[in-house]
Amino acid sequence: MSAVLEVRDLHITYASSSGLVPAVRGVDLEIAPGETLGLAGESGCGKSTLAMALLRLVPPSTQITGSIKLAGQDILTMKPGQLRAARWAQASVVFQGAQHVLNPVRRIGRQIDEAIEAHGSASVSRAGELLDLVGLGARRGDDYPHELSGGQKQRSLIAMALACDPLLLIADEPTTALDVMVQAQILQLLDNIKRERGLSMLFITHDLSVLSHTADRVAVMYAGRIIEVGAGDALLRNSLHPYSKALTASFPIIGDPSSRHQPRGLAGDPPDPNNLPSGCPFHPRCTVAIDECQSVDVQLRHAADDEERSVACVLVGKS
Amino acid sequence: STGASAEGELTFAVGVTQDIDSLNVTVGFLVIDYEIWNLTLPTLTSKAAADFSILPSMAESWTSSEDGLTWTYKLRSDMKWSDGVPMTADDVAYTITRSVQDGWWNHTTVTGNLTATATDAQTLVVVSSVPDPKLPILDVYIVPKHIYEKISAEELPNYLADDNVSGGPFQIVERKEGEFIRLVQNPNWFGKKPAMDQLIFRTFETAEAQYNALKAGDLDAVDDVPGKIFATIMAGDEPNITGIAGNQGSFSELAMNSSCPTGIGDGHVALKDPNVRRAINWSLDRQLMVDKVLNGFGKPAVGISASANPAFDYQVEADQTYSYDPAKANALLDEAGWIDTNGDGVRDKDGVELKLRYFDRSVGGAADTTPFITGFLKDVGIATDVKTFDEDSLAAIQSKSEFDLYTWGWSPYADPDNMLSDFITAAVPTDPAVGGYNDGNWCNAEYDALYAQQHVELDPVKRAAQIQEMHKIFVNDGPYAVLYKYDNLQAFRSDRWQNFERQPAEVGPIMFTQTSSAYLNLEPVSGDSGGGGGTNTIVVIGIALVAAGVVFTLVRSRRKKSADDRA
Amino acid sequence: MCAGGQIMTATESLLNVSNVHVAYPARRRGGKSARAVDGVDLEIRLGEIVALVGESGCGKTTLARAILGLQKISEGLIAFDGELLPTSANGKKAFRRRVQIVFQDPTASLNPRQSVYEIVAEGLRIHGLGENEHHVVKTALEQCGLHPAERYMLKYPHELSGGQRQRVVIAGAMVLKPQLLVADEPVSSLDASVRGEILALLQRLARDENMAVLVVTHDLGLPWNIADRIAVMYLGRIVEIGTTEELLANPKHPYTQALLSVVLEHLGMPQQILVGEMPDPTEIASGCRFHPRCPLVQSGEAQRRGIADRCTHEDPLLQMSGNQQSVACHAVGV
Amino acid sequence: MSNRYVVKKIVGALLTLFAVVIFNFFLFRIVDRDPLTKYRGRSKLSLEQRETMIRRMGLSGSKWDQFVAYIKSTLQLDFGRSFDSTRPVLREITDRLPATLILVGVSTVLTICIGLYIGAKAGWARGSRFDRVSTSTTMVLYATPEFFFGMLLLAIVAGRTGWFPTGGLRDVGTNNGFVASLLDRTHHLVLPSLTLTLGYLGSYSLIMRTSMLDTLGEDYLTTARAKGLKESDVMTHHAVPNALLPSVSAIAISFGFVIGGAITTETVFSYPGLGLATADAIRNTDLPMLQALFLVASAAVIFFNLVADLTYGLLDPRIRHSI
Amino acid sequence: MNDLVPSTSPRDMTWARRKQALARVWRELRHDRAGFVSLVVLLGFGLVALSAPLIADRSLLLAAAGRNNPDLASPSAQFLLGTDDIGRDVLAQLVWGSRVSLFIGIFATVVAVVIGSVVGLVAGYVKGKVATVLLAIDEFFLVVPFLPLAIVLAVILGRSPVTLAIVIGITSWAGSARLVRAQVLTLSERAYVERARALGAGTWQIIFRHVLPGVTPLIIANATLIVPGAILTESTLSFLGFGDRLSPSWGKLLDGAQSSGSITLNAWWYYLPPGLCIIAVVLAFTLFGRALERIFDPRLAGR
Ligand SMILES: Nc1ncnc2c1ncn2[C@@H]1O[C@H](COP(=O)(O)OP(=O)(O)OP(=O)(O)O)[C@@H](O)[C@H]1O
Ligand SMILES: Nc1ncnc2c1ncn2[C@@H]1O[C@H](COP(=O)(O)OP(=O)(O)OP(=O)(O)O)[C@@H](O)[C@H]1O
Ligand SMILES: [Mg+2]
Ligand SMILES: [Mg+2]
Repeated sequence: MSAVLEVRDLHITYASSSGLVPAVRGVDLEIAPGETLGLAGESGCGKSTLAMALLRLVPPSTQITGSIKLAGQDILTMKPGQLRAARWAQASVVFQGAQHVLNPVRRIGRQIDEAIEAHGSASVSRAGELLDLVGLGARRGDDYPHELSGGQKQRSLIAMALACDPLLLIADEPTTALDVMVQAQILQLLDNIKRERGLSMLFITHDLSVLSHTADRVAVMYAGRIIEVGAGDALLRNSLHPYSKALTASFPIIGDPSSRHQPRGLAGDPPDPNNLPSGCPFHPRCTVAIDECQSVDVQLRHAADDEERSVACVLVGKS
Repeated sequence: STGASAEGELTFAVGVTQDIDSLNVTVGFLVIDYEIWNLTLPTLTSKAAADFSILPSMAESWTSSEDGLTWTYKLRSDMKWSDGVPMTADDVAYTITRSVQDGWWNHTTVTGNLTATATDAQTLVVVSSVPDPKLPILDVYIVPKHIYEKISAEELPNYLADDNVSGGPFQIVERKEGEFIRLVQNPNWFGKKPAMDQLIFRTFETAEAQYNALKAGDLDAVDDVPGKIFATIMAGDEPNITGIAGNQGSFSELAMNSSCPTGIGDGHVALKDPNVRRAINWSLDRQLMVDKVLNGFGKPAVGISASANPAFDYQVEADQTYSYDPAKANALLDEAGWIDTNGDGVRDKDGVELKLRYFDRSVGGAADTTPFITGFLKDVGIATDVKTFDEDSLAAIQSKSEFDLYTWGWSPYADPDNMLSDFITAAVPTDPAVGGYNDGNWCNAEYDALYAQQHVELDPVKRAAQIQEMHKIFVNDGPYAVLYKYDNLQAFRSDRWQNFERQPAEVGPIMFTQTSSAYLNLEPVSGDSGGGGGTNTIVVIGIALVAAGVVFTLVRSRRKKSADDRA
Repeated sequence: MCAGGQIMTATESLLNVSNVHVAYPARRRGGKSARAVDGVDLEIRLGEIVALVGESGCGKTTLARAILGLQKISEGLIAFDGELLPTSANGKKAFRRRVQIVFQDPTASLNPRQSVYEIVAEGLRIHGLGENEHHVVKTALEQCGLHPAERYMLKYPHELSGGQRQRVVIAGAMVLKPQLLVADEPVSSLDASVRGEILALLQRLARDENMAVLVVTHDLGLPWNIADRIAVMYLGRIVEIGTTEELLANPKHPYTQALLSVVLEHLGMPQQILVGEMPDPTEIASGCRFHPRCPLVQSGEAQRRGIADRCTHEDPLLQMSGNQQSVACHAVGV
Repeated sequence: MSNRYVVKKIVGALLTLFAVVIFNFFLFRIVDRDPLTKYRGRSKLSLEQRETMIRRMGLSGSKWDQFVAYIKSTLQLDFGRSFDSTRPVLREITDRLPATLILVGVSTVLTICIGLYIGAKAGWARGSRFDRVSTSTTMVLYATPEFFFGMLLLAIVAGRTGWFPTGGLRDVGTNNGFVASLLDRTHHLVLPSLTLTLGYLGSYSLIMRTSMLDTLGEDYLTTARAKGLKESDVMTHHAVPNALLPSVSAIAISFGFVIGGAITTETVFSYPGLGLATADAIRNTDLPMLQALFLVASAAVIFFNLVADLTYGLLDPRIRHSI
Repeated sequence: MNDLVPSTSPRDMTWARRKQALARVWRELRHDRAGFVSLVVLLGFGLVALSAPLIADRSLLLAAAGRNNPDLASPSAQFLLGTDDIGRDVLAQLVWGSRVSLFIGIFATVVAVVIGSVVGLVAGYVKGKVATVLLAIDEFFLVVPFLPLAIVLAVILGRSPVTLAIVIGITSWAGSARLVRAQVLTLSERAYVERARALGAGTWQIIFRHVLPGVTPLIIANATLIVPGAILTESTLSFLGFGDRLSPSWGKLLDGAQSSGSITLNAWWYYLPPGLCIIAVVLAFTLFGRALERIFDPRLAGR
């Protein structure tokens, strides 16, 4: 079966008042049917930009090059009408911060049905059914967003995302603003739905611990690039790129004596996309950097000992 | 258009810039009120438009007793009020008696010293306590007894006079406050029938809007044309419009607080000195103000007009008394001891600056003279502190005599007595709650004596001489700097109406006069069919259609646009 | 228990919170007041790091603010160094030299119009400690890992990264050399990579300056990293408290167990996802406040143990259970 | 919308109105003016007569007595008699109210409809040609005093072409039937209402544009687009309803300015409504009239604000359902 | 940025910051076309107003100045904008009128902003009864129709330019009080204010160090937006006859033009220039104020 999503050499550059911001700088991705890809990285590394670009939802002035094939069709070359048809039907999004993502003056049910109507089908409301599915109860369709709690809003967003039976679910930090317990509820819900419907999912987060049981594969992003990608568990347990290492280390394993009274993290600041360092963008913060790192901008390449694993690091290639 | 209404009724529409304040003859006092009363209330006798000489009206004839104190009037027998109630000597007697009892403002100057009895329906006997030159004209409006006797003295000031009972050539049929008043012919009117069936006075906020309505043909005549525009009419720029600059004695003055010893107030010490007042009179360039403020429609004056009839004016030309002579003003001020000792451009004396509180009337004829006057005064070293007030606030200040200078103006009646009475000592305000008409806060025993004499002088020649003498005292002592007599600028559609009667002859206006007889003599120009309202309606409909079209197109184009999408 | 080489010598207590209640008045007339903190007892000793853990809305921030005197308490006592919190303006001011707070969001905590120098010096100026200001500010900044201090002093908050901002906030608190630092979720708005650095800083400062730290968090990994003791808070009440090792290894309260389970699945604990949303402090259940969500009650376990009735009617007290561990649960010890 | 919200708003409006009433009382007692000047015979009145009249005007007794009397009569809608016409003020006002209601009503409806439409469109298509043209036009409209519009219209449209009357409410002579008189009144209404509309169109459309721009960055618009909605649907179903909310109160507040605009507009066009009455009352310092007119104007604005608050409550479910 | 400034006194730093802030404002203004153009226009008007005595002698305003001139003469070499209804140079009046109009506009704004800021600050910072009362007063002034209120006050207070400015100021502060209060409320919710309180700062220290600096830009931008309203009000009141007859403002000129019939007489040089000046200045102030708003509040960028 061919990939649900196939992204090739994607570059996304924002035109902002302070100049061009290269937010995504050459990303390749694919997601197989039924697969969940976890995308992790620090704030500002371009995760949301990438997600938004998948449905061409970035501001009109943004330059996008490369290709994004969703179910075989290139999103970037579609006409407006085609694009509208592809949105939500091929791929839908569960956004972060349901607070602002729902229109405060429209009923939840309307907002769900609206998506279905936009795609021509269904004169009968399916909102109730979908809300039931996510455990909210059909009656909540008559509520306005402010009448729901954070977790409930997130559930209704999931219901909305399922409205047109998409192939791919893009979840952009769907649990970040939520409390631990609610977060666990939502993750469980997403997991069930994905499994029941055989959905593919792109799961974006900055919290690696969330990915440990959600993602089949994990990609780690840094400064607009993917710097490591591989099978979920393996990557989290044994990351190869120094950045991924630092990232995984900063989530302590409780009970693990090596991290007791030993908080670990990464020195230095995240890079400024306007002013990226030369060579490997991570080298100023890298504890194991060698001279070469300042000049060589390594591309993603297969790691020697794990064929599913690709890493963009000079050292990893060498070892 | 109102030139002719659809039913072929002949309408005469007049534009006015003043709204009626009250139709109640015991309360109202605006010129427009008088105009309506002239048209709806009868008088015992009438006055010739040309020279104000006496004419019969309700009374057909009158005779006087030897001593001139008793007058017997013979009234017409065919008179009826518009509601059909007979109009008799009883109405007249009632009006005179009641007006004295209740102290009706518009009546008592004439009736105050009279007692009247109706010996029968057609005979009226009037007895005066003193010889009275205002008889036999007896110039007051007669009210319908059957209406007024139902209203108590207490209620009367609030009575709106909306009974519409008329004893004049017209009767009121409709009134919209601030908009218009509509009158139609009174079928029971005993005098000459007017040519028009209805008479409309429409109120405009600005003289200009009103003039434009005349030009557009919505009006037949207007009172109060802006001076600049009037000049173009007089220059013949408007073939269908004729302008009449009529003068009936209205004048504007700068009042000075002369601080009469029997009065109250806090007038500036300098103004107690007649020489300072004279100096102020000399400092004014009256001709410039006539040219600039009145656009030449008026003439400089130094004395008041005692009457609408110029025969009662001070018969001395302006340049023989006060002309524009700043040097003379300066000399007088120097002489009076007001000298600019500290070099600040303002004269002073004993540490008191010659700086005068100047109260400026916010509306009315004198409005635009203030910038001129203050300039002239500055030129002779008199500073002013100008505050602008509306008439009523100004009247309150005047009642307290707490001013130095202020601007005001008057329009006299036909008989000079009323105007002259304002300057006697008894008219000086002594209680702010009551006030008084002597707004120069001025008194002069000689003037008082002469006033008393003319008040009872029956010989017109002698009386005229006494009045001249009063003028002389008043002008010489100068509580007023009279500025000018201004013309009433009126215009009418000469393509529609003709035979306008001026009052007084040659110099006077045609409307808003002492008797308003002009309306009775007006004649339509034959063949006139009025202005065209039809075209306007077509324009409206056209515009509505265009607007609808625009909206439709907008909506359409919006629909189309929204079909396209943002990429 | 000694872990990571730290020796718990000082047992002298610095802060004593006993039976503290904070109720926010009802927002609407006729509504109920929110009992955000509802009878908390807590002791913090000199030089120790205590973590206050709990779900969102359970009253952690409210308690932290009450400790600082920024929030009026409606009942109970708070004593610092043996004395009740002062109420006079001067007393408060003096007290605030000794206790400082660091908030969750460093960006919001910094006035965008002040330079780093001014921000750090502000405490000194307020307390009239102007002498040698420059030196003190510099030392504080460098102590907090901003080397060389001169490079940062003239910057404005927007010119700094998130981690640097939080360091500036901490430096601003450290200039006053407080004995107690309250850190309200000091890393939750920061990137994962920066988190460790800030935590290490807090730990170092506590050790070097012998400063007690109360760190508020909803993340159980944090105390494992730095805290000596953990207090677990549920709906305005501390339901379990103990040393980090003891409590994390052997959580006794069902709520603690559930919390731990959702982050610790890889340790083989079955996930116990509590149903329902964030509890509401205006509607605190009778009996044990946790009973409506308690897995023991829901699974019938409580019934079996014969405590179900107590769970719904009797408010459990915090009772010693183990070495230094206290739990407020009827099921414990039964 | 809960009753509590409605009641709260109504009570608030009544309180404000009451404050105006009190304010009115004190304000107008400061003016030093003889209430009897209009009664020209005042100098001939006896002191007793004067006192009777002054008492009847509610101007006698201690300030407190005056205040009580004033409140009583105001509550009975008795505003005394006009110093100027001596007619009861209430009658003066009821006579002129319809003209102003029509003028302000027509203009307000036009201003709101056109203004909101332009503003919404311009804000939505920020930077487009429509936006540039309409925004610069509305800015100029905003900067122009409405009476200057009136003067220009008078000079150009009425004066030069004669297509429209230069003033008044209607032609008095025409009494020929309902349709003709309706047309006639409309004809007289065109320029004044155009003036008032143009005068306030600017601010309304700028307000709407601004709140439209505020919503542009909102995430729910991205959601709507992501769902595959047409741009026009995104605008009408998502952007506009949200942008309307802040506009409603801003518009209600600027309604006060429209009331002010009616004063100058009616003056320029001699349109005999309450605005013209205000101008006249100013000229004559007709205090009872001014007092009542001020009260009426305030009441109108307060009422409009109340309506706006209630509309807001209807438009915004956050208010409709809570509180 | 300037990493290498070693040790500086706090005052130097404050200065440096102010200079930097000003420089930033200037830089952004330079790039904001509408804002920059309107600033130039405003400076132009300001210059004209200030140098009025150099452009036209004050005596040209005297009523008698038109003594030897034709009335309502159309523009010519001698009278660039013709003469008014009493023969005076319209240009001279326009130039001096700019003084009165700008003075009233700005002075009224100062009054409004001072009242508005104080009320807003107090109502925002102090809670309880005082705030309730202030808010009620604010609500009152916000709701009560502005022009009728101004008229009523003008009737009572009189007609000089100063009282007119005060009247306008008194009637237009309510909006800025709201704005300031809202800003103060959000500011005092900010964590940095709480931080200052935790550091031991008193109310006044917080107001002066944190709240006031935070609201100042807003106040400035808002003030710039009050000026046009004040100028419009001045012209309206003058047009209704409230102006001071002896100091010619633009509104007064329009009143003069209207009452002397210059519209009917097609004397456009009398009524157009003051009207256009009002539009230009109001527009410029509005655009400038909006530009300042954009600069001070980056969220509004792109308006
Ligand atoms: N509309 C925009 N215009 C200009 N720059 C933008 C825009 N949106 C985002 N950026 C920049 O692009 C970069 C990537 O942003 P993005 O939102 O994709 O990051 P992210 O990885 O999702 O971060 P986070 O975890 O904070 O959501 C950031 O540096 C951001 O500042
Ligand atoms: N000012 C306030 N007025 C009324 N209720 C409040 C107020 N502040 C907080 N609350 C309520 O008190 C409860 C406790 O709030 P608090 O901020 O202390 O929780 P928290 O544990 O810090 O939560 P979080 O993890 O979300 O910061 C919450 O339910 C909250 O809604
Ligand atoms: Mg993101
Ligand atoms: Mg908190």
